[in-house]
Amino acid sequence: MRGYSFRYFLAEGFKGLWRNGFMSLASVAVLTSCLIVLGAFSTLVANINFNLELIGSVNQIVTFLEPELTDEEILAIRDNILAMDNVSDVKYISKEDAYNSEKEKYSEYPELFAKLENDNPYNASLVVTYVNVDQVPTLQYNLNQIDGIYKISYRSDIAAGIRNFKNTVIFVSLWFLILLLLVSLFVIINTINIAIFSRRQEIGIMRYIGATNWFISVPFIIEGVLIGLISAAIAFVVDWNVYRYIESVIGSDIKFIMVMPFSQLMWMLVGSFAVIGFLCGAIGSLISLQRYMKA
Amino acid sequence: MRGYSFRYFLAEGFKGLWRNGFMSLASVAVLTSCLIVLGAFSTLVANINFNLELIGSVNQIVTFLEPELTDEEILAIRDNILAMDNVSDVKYISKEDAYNSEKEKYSEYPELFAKLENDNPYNASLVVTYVNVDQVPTLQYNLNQIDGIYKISYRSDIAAGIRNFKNTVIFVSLWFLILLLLVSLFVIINTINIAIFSRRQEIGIMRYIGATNWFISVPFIIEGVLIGLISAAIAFVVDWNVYRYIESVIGSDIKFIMVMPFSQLMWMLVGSFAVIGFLCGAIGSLISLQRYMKA
Amino acid sequence: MIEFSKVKKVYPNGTVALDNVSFYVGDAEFAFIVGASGAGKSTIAKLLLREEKVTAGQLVVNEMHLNDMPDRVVPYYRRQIGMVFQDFRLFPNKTVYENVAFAMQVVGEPARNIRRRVPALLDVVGLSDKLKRFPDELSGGEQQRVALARALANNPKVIIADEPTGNIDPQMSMEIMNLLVKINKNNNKTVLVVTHEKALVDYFQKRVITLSEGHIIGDRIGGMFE
Amino acid sequence: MIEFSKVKKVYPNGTVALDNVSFYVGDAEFAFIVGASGAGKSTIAKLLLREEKVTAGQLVVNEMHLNDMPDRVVPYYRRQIGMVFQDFRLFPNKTVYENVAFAMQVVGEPARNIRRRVPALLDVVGLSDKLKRFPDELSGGEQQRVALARALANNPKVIIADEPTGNIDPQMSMEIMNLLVKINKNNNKTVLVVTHEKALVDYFQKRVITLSEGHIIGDRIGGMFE
Ligand SMILES: Nc1ncnc2c1ncn2[C@@H]1O[C@H](COP(=O)(O)OP(=O)(O)OP(=O)(O)O)[C@@H](O)[C@H]1O
Ligand SMILES: Nc1ncnc2c1ncn2[C@@H]1O[C@H](COP(=O)(O)OP(=O)(O)OP(=O)(O)O)[C@@H](O)[C@H]1O
Ligand SMILES: [Mg+2]
Ligand SMILES: [Mg+2]
Repeated sequence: MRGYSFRYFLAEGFKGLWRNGFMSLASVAVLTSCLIVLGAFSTLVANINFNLELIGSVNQIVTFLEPELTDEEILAIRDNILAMDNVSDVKYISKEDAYNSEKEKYSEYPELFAKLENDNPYNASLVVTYVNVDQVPTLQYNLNQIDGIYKISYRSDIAAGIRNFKNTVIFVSLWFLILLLLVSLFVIINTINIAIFSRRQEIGIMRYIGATNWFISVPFIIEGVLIGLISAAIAFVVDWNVYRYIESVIGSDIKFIMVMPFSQLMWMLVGSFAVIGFLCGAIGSLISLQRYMKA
Repeated sequence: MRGYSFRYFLAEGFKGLWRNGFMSLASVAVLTSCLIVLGAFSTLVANINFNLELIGSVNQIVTFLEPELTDEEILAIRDNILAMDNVSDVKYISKEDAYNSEKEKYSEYPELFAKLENDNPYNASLVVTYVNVDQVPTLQYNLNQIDGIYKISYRSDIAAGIRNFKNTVIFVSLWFLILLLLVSLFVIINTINIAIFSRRQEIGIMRYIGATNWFISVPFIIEGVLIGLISAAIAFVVDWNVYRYIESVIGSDIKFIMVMPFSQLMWMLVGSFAVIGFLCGAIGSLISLQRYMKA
Repeated sequence: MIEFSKVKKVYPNGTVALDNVSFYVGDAEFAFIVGASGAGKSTIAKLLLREEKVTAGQLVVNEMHLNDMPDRVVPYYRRQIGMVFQDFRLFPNKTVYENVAFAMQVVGEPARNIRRRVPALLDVVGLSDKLKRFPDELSGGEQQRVALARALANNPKVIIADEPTGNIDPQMSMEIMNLLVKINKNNNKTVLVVTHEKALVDYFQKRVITLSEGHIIGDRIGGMFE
Repeated sequence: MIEFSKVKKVYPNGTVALDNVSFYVGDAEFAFIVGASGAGKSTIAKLLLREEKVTAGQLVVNEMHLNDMPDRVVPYYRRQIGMVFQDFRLFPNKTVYENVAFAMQVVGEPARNIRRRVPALLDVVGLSDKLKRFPDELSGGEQQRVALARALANNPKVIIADEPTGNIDPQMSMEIMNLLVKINKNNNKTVLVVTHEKALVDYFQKRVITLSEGHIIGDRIGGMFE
């Protein structure tokens, strides 16, 4: 083959984009819309997970210590626990701390605590903060092995409830994200399909004057890729600005929600938009062209 | 005008649908996809709200009673509270009940409760279950007015947290639903726009042989409506079956989530699908046709 | 009655397709329009259908001034004109029968009349065995004849045929031209035929309007192709 | 070299467009194909381009059997044929220049050659002032001439022109036909011209193959239109 140049194909791709203005616009509009929704939903899911992580990190196990332990022994146990897997923090609560905090909680019954003042029935405890709720049984077992700990208290019902809640939220949102992704891909490829369908005559003429399939296809695919990348860029800018706006609103109004900084999501968004835009454009064109590629 | 009949237009609409097979299919595919996502998400939102209502309904206010009240007086107070707005239930907890439940909770300190056995420091209380969290301040005020109640305890921080959480979830999901709806409408109308664009020559010829704008438009609009209704029907069947499947999975696996019975959502779905399908088809066609309707 | 007075037509890209064109064709008159490729013949047809608007000058058809005709009147005006387009303009999604029937449906003709007239018309142009075909299943000449049948469907007062025999063999061309002449004579219709077929023009000895580069350079009754 | 042996063509809807058609056109030969509308002339052209496949019989062009030609060879085969389609088939989204240039880009012609040859070709068909126009900004005859220029672009071994003068005035028609005759003589190309213009056929006194209802009913060298 003599003069086939990439420059020629690129020029043809751009020309096609420009001359089929309406169709290109329509395709970009659909692709952009789908990407905006996908981006919005995936940043939402990311934020939900982020906030759920925060909920998860308050989970704790309380270990009650034998009353006769010395300060050094307690410190040793503390170091021992800290060295375990899945433990992020260990906090010491002395007999007096425990008594005071209970007394505060039950301020309705001052007479009760007055009686106990000189005969503190509470035990010192170590509050163990764990990382991963799934590995709590192992941790419980390990804690039980330690001498000097006579009892561990773990509200496994609450923990299970939180875990169930988190799992359900993640499950539902991921499935919905997948549904959204599939539908978007379908809609996008369908749109490109329509755009190419509307040019089937053009493709037919090309074939009749002796153009090979790849020679016909390459400009269409480049056109598709351009549409994909343009859409990705627009969708990114839109999602970015919307995110920043929401961030500023939530940051000032709703105190108990943490919004992930956009910088943490940016590369995920840029990357997935670019990939989806590129692949949808290319693969959509390729699939749609197949039908017109019999000799 | 002599022989314009609705039958003619209906027949033309059906013919157009059939003869433009590819475009009709593509339009139905896009519309159906969008409706499926919309339906899935709105049933999801409905279920989230439903489950949040359930969370809301465990909120309670504890009112502590003066120790010297007789049983009749307590009953009178109880009836008094039950008659108030925003109260769904009032439960009586006697001194003994309170002591036993506390004793159980602090089974680590048996010696403590042994000492208290004959000198129960707890008070009897009435646990008031309210309906609407937003009207709790009024309820608190009213409860405070009652003679015989010496203290009311309301964890307003937790209640506020739950309320905030509910509001945020509803806020986010409604906004996302709106985004989804807008994008779907845009994509659907865009698709119909493309479908009609691909037939602009046909429209041009009609105009050149003296067809009036409405004569040209009516069959296209009927075609659009048919596409809308077909899509609505398909999307409904898909969402219905997926819902039933998820219902059966969640019903057996995840105990702490309530799935709304489909019958409660069905008419909302049928109605909104039919309306969206119909309007998108009709309005989409109408808008798209405008452009080709200069004489 | 068709009257061009000093008509000028400039296309958006700047091409001057017609310049200072004036001529008058009376009711029930028959005229050929001839001229080289690109002379402006189809432009005249497009102006008459109000597919295009004149840039300057006056164009009056049947007492109607096309220049300031309101858009909503245009469809009703177009129904008075039967047009054979140079590029046929058949509906690709309608059968031969439906293509012709549609023109009658447009004017609200009762279904009964349509069922009677369409097959008769298609018989005249020799296509009675191809009623159910779609345009892309027809030969070039067959498509052209469907276009002619459609133009005649509503008994229009004015018939404009742009190269109606461009894809048709000499014998059938003669038949078609005879048909148009007959319609002109017997039914008192105004007929304008754009053609480049010298033989036909010379044979019929009708009025011949000759265009060249957007100007009228000849207008002779009983004329010959020049 | 073109050889039809007992070729039959039945379209999917059952129309028998050609039946038992056999003829041979040698290298560097010139032939007219004439016949009534719907006789099967365009079908012959479509078979030669392998736009359609024969239903029965053999079709051989330049030693290649079209019946069992693999799909991937077809584009390369088509490049040897310069086709003027009856309905032009120009790219609506390409300018006149690009329409012709595209045919050369397809075969990988260097840009330099394209820039030289395309304007020259368009000059030959009298369109050198309309290079930047899109097809819908051209008159019917102008479109037809673009189609001709494109068919000639790659110096094909075989030129098939389906009604190349259907929309063109007599003088320009004569020029075009002279051009085809010249290409046939000087460059030793095989040329097939489908036409219904009796005057041209009679004037050139070339071989005339006459079709009627899918059959060959005449094949005479130095023939006249019948
Ligand atoms: N839509 C358009 N935009 C720009 N220029 C046009 C347009 N249509 C026609 N022209 C130009 O106007 C001139 C007259 O065109 P017209 O179609 O009237 O010619 P014609 O006499 O019908 O020719 P032919 O016999 O080839 O059909 C030509 O030079 C043509 O290139
Ligand atoms: N795609 C098709 N499907 C079905 N029938 C067809 C198709 N194309 C052509 N025909 C039929 O085949 C016959 C021959 O058609 P063809 O186009 O070869 O005629 P032609 O000789 O070129 O006529 P013309 O001079 O009118 O162009 C005609 O009867 C036509 O109706
Ligand atoms: Mg013309
Ligand atoms: Mg033909």
